[in-house]
Amino acid sequence: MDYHNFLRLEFYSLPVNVGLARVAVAAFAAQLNYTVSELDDIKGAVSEAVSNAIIHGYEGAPDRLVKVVAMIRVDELEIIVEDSGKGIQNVEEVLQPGFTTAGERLGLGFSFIRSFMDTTDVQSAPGRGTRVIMTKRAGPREEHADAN
Amino acid sequence: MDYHNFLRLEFYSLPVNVGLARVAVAAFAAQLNYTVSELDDIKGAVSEAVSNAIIHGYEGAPDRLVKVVAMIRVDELEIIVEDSGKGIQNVEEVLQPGFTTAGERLGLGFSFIRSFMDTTDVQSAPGRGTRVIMTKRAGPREEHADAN
Amino acid sequence: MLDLECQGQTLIARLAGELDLQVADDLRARLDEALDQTGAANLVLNLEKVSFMDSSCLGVILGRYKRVAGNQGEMAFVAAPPRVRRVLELSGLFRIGKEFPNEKAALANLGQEVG
Amino acid sequence: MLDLECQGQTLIARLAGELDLQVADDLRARLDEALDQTGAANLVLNLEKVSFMDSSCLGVILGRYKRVAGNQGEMAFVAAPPRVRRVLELSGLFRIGKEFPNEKAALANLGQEVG
Ligand SMILES: Nc1ncnc2c1ncn2[C@@H]1O[C@H](COP(=O)(O)OP(=O)(O)O)[C@@H](O)[C@H]1O
Ligand SMILES: Nc1ncnc2c1ncn2[C@@H]1O[C@H](COP(=O)(O)OP(=O)(O)O)[C@@H](O)[C@H]1O
Repeated sequence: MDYHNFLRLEFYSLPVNVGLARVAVAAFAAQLNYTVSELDDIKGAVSEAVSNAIIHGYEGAPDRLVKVVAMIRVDELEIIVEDSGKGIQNVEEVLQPGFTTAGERLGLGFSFIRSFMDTTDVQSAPGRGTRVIMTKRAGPREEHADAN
Repeated sequence: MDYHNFLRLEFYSLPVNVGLARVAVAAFAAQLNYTVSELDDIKGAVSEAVSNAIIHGYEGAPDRLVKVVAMIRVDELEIIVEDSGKGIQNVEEVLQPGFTTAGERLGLGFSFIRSFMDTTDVQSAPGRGTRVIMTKRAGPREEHADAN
Repeated sequence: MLDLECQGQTLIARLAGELDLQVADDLRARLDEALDQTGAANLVLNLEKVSFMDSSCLGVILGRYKRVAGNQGEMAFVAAPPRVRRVLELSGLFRIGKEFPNEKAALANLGQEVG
Repeated sequence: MLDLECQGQTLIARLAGELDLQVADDLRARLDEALDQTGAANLVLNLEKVSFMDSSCLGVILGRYKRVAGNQGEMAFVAAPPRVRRVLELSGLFRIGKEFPNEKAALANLGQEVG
């Protein structure tokens, strides 16, 4: 029997919610057979993508909605982080390590996400928003995974 | 400056997601000045309402959507747990302590929710679903609440 | 979630973690299986390691009580943390079993020698 | 999140908890304020109690490094847990400061007597 699960989160574009998104997605991901270090990677990726939505997408406006979807399909987790903020003109350019448009940032958010996850896709339309789609496969499910 | 925050969760009607909802809402509620015991009350209320949506609302179907909204308005938390399942014929009746329609349950879920929260309202339409609206006020915000 | 030990006529169930809907069916099945296999008359629930309990698992406990009591057995609670005491009190379940600070005291009271 | 102590020419910043966007501005402001007030040349970051760090706070660290280095000071990292080492390595930030197992070793290396 193939295991599927689905979680959608929507929250205000407040910095305090970055930690909330990390906690919720990690609790969801923990249903798969990830190592502690892989769960830390997932937290890291969520943190970068949600921070970007707040800082860059919404430019710090506190009451816009950040959307996060997490889906489990058998042994793979897909995470989508989406904002309907200012969008990205040139996605190729912003993916370069070190590229940043905000003061005292490293320009490494996307590099981190790519290190932490198996696949990363960034879709964006200027003025319409940005969607970051990430996947990460887990180890095979243990026999007793559901038995507690 | 009045503090407002908003969180929406939607997830499959799977028992494993009851804990997820507890964790996420508690992490959200922790932004207010609740005691540990009050946060435990909030976890308890979320657990009862989400379990009811899964067991009674969706009668165990695994792939229906349970919706949870949590809102902070200044020092008050409002939580809404909603399903679009079978609904309740007579809300007055099911609120009675000990009333249950499922085997080996206590019929105390709503009594617990009422003990844990300040206000509880149950809205339901047979065949359309059920919405449980709960509020709980927190202690006044501390001066340095945002500084860490 | 559950560690089981039988001492004479008494089954000791050491519960742990978050006891909610997710574990309720499994908890019920494993307690019933252990009661079947050991033929124990009494049930001691050690709650020391329980971090959360809601009405789904309280229902399982009441169900096991009915089974044990129907067999002239007794039930006892051991070391319930404050949060768990609260829901046991709210639900009235403290009335179905005595409470003890540790397993030894519970076993002594249920007329057992400590093995 | 932050505990500060000045020893001679060196500011020791003991960081703790989840270092993300939520605390980045506050962390920056408090480190700059401490550097202003103490006039310290060097900065030791004790990371032992840090449970999470993402690029928002790594940016703050790089910013403080630039300030300290611009003043001919040095920076050092102390007791980074594995997870924090990982992001320091990924970001290349380990290159901007030496790493030490404890504060004493860091202070000795930065030419300080332990107070
Ligand atoms: N959600 C977003 N909306 C708009 N622009 C974005 C978004 N995410 C990233 N960007 C752009 O991509 C750049 C690089 O992002 P990133 O690699 O995370 O580094 P950093 O956040 O440090 O700038 C950002 O500086 C910004 O210009
Ligand atoms: N979301 C829901 N959808 C349909 N019926 C519900 C829902 N929540 C509660 N009920 C009804 O109300 C009754 C009492 O609920 P509750 O007090 O939580 O006790 P219990 O869950 O132990 O039965 C349930 O047995 C069920 O008939």
